[in-house]
Amino acid sequence: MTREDTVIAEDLSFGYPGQARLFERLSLRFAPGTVVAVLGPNGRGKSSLLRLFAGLEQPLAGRISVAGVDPAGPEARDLARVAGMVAQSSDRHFLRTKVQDEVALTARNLYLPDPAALAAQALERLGITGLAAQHPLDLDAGEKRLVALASAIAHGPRLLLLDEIQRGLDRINRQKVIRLIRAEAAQGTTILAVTHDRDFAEAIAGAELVFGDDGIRLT
Amino acid sequence: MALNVSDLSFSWPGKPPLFRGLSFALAPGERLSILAGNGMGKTTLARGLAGFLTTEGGLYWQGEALNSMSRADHARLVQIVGQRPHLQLSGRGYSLREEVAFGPENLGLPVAEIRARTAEALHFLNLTHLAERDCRRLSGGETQRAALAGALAMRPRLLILDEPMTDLDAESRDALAGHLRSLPWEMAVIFLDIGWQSWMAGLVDRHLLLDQGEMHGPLTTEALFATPLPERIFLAGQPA
Amino acid sequence: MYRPGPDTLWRRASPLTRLAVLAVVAAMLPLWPAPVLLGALCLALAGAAGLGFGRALGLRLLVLMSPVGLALGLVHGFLIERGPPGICGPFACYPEGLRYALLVFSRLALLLSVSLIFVMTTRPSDLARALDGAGVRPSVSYLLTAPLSLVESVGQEARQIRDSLQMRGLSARSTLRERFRMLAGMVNPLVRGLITEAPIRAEALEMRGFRASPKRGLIDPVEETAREIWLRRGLLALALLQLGLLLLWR
Amino acid sequence: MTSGLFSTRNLVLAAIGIALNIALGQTASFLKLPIFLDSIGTVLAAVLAGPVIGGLTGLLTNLLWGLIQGPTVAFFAPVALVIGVVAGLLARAGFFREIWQAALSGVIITIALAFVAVPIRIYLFGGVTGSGADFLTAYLLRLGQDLFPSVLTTVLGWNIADKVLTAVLVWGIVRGLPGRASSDWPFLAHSRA
Repeated sequence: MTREDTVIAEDLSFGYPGQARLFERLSLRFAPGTVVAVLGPNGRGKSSLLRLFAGLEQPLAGRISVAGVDPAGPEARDLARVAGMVAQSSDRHFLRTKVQDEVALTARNLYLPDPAALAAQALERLGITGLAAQHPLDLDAGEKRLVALASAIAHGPRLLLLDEIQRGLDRINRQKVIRLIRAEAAQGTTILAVTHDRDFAEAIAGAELVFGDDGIRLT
Repeated sequence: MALNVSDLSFSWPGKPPLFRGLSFALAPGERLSILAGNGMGKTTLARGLAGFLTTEGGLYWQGEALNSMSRADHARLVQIVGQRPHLQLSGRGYSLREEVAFGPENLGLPVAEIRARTAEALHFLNLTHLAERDCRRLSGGETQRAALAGALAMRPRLLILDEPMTDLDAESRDALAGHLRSLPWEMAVIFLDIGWQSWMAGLVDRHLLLDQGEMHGPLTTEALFATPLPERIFLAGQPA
Repeated sequence: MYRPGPDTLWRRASPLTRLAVLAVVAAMLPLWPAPVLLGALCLALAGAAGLGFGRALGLRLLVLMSPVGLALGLVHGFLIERGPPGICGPFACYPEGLRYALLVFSRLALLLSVSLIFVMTTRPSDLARALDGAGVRPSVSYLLTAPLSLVESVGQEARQIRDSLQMRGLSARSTLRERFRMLAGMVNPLVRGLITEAPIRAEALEMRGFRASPKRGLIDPVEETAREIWLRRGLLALALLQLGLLLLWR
Repeated sequence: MTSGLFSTRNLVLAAIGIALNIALGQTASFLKLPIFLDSIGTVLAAVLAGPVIGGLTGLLTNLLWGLIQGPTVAFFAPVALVIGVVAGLLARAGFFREIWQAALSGVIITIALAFVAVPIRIYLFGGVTGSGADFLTAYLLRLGQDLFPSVLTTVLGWNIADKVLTAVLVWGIVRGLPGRASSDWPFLAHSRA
């Protein structure tokens, strides 16, 4: 596994059309296995940064590389191979009607060998194998979040993007998410997690990217 | 007693009871929290307590059975504010003012009363400056305050908050908590959540715990931190 | 489509009165010959100018009506036998057909212009409030306003679903098949989510007393003078009279 | 909760159906797809709550869309009403259980809507609409067909693909609804295999 940084951002600047720039000439590098908690008040661009790395927004300037792939590149499949995301709305928009199909979807779109096995492994790692045959919309809020997380890791991404993933989880599900994040990091996955829950940030992150009043600091 | 719940239970057809033997009483102005993990039936419990479900056992408001009231009386008595802000707007009003007025209008109140209640609710939640704003342009936090404003415009005597903060960012959460602290005191309020949260401090000091259908408590906040809890119940501030 | 403009009689009138005018115009169509209809069209255009969007209405009418006019002339003037054939330039044509095409064109242009005036001066919320004021059942005004705010959230949910599809390796490239796959891939989760949430939305409405009491109040009540109610009744009578004449003459 | 035909839940369903018709109709034209996709909400409401709610959804879609986008579509409101009512009747007869039945329903809906669309196009629009469909009508007339058959063929040809796709899409959506949907929407029992 090369020691080359998973995520490289150089002179990145971004702002929504017609609005003030959220950040200017931001440069960041994250090595494999790093877990970064992204903190700071609302509206400073925390989620936008994740969306830039996910190729869902175009930078105004600067360059991004995720495991060698430019997220703004034409092929969505290339980025999907190396990245996985759990957005705030992921546990409301399931694309399939069975949990096992939902979790295997990305692997199937990437034509990876045996997507069903990859899905079963992901469910096993989150301790929700029992939900495999259920309809995602019949699950409770905690189960839905865990299925969304399983769907984001089944295809073995190098970068995992999480947006307020701890929101609304009870103690057991919170523990499951924390253990999964630590296990992924141990396997070399880089994880960026936007959260406003300090306890959760301390439990998972080795580093903090703080969107403060005086700009963005990595501590 | 305002609200009297005795041995309340509910189960979906063909499913084990979601909760049973739930008993407590609530006087006007009293606050109570019911803490339960994911999948323990919080939202169903909220609808049950509001009288929306055919539950078994006693559910009385000042002696009158809650789930056999007329819809108009029901709407004047109890309001629920849920987790997802956008699902609670009627979509009937374009401006925030029309949205909040929707409830009082439905009660067929005189114009002056509708206007007074609407202005009061908007003012109470610091939304007056957004009164003419198109509802669809509000932020998540503003929408949640709008939902609470709509509920308060009905002048309920029982307010049930079902995970009101879960979808909010930290700033909106603090803003809403501030408003909850100055709720009209004669209203009984029930908070439903996945665990004790820091914004509850000073707001509610009587907690019931629901786990696997069984009810435990009531416990004070202090007792909550002292006694071992069902494993799903979450306490903010404790090491994760 | 709504266009603000100077305060005129038309804008002060209740949307229901404007609808009555529309009904009178609609009743004119089968009855009056082309010149009368075209005259009324000019009146409508003048009215639109007074309401502050004469040019916009004229432009819109041109865009909508020129292809229709062309097709009508072609189809009825040349392709359908109607009465004795004549010569129009190098081609054989049917003057009778051209006259019919003109009649259909003027009917459509008049109805479209007055409908456009109605649409450009009436917001759905105005119509809903007028209906509420007239004591129509709240379900009707609900179905006139709620869908438009739902269209917004449908659009937002669709964008979020498209993002998650893209994140999972499915993207809408140019090929038609690809766009179909993306669309089908989006419609299913989008609609399933909305349908599952419908009962929650319904309960939120009922909690706010929706249809709980017979009489519904309004924060901005609709003041209607008796004169306007009689004007509306007169207009509707005029529309019915024209339909009556139609039956008499045919 | 109110129950019965005009329960609040059915009204919300109609509102959702109208919103879907308008949103998807705008997306289809935005994505330049050769179909309208503006009656998925109508057929969905019909399959979940029956012909009356389905018809109401269709009718109000065109009236409301006419109010915000331009009145031409409002003149075809009766067509959308027929789509909803016929889809509801077909659903009640179990014609949305299997995929081939849904496709057949799409065809039947297209035929049914022609009974209303053709007279509107002939008497109000003189057989044309100023859109691409006119070329087909003109071509058929050129072949010596009369106006009525030409317009009928145009209407059928122009709608068949959209309505069959719509019916099949709705069948897929309904089949993918979670278990509790049958208790939320009793009428759905007609379409559950």
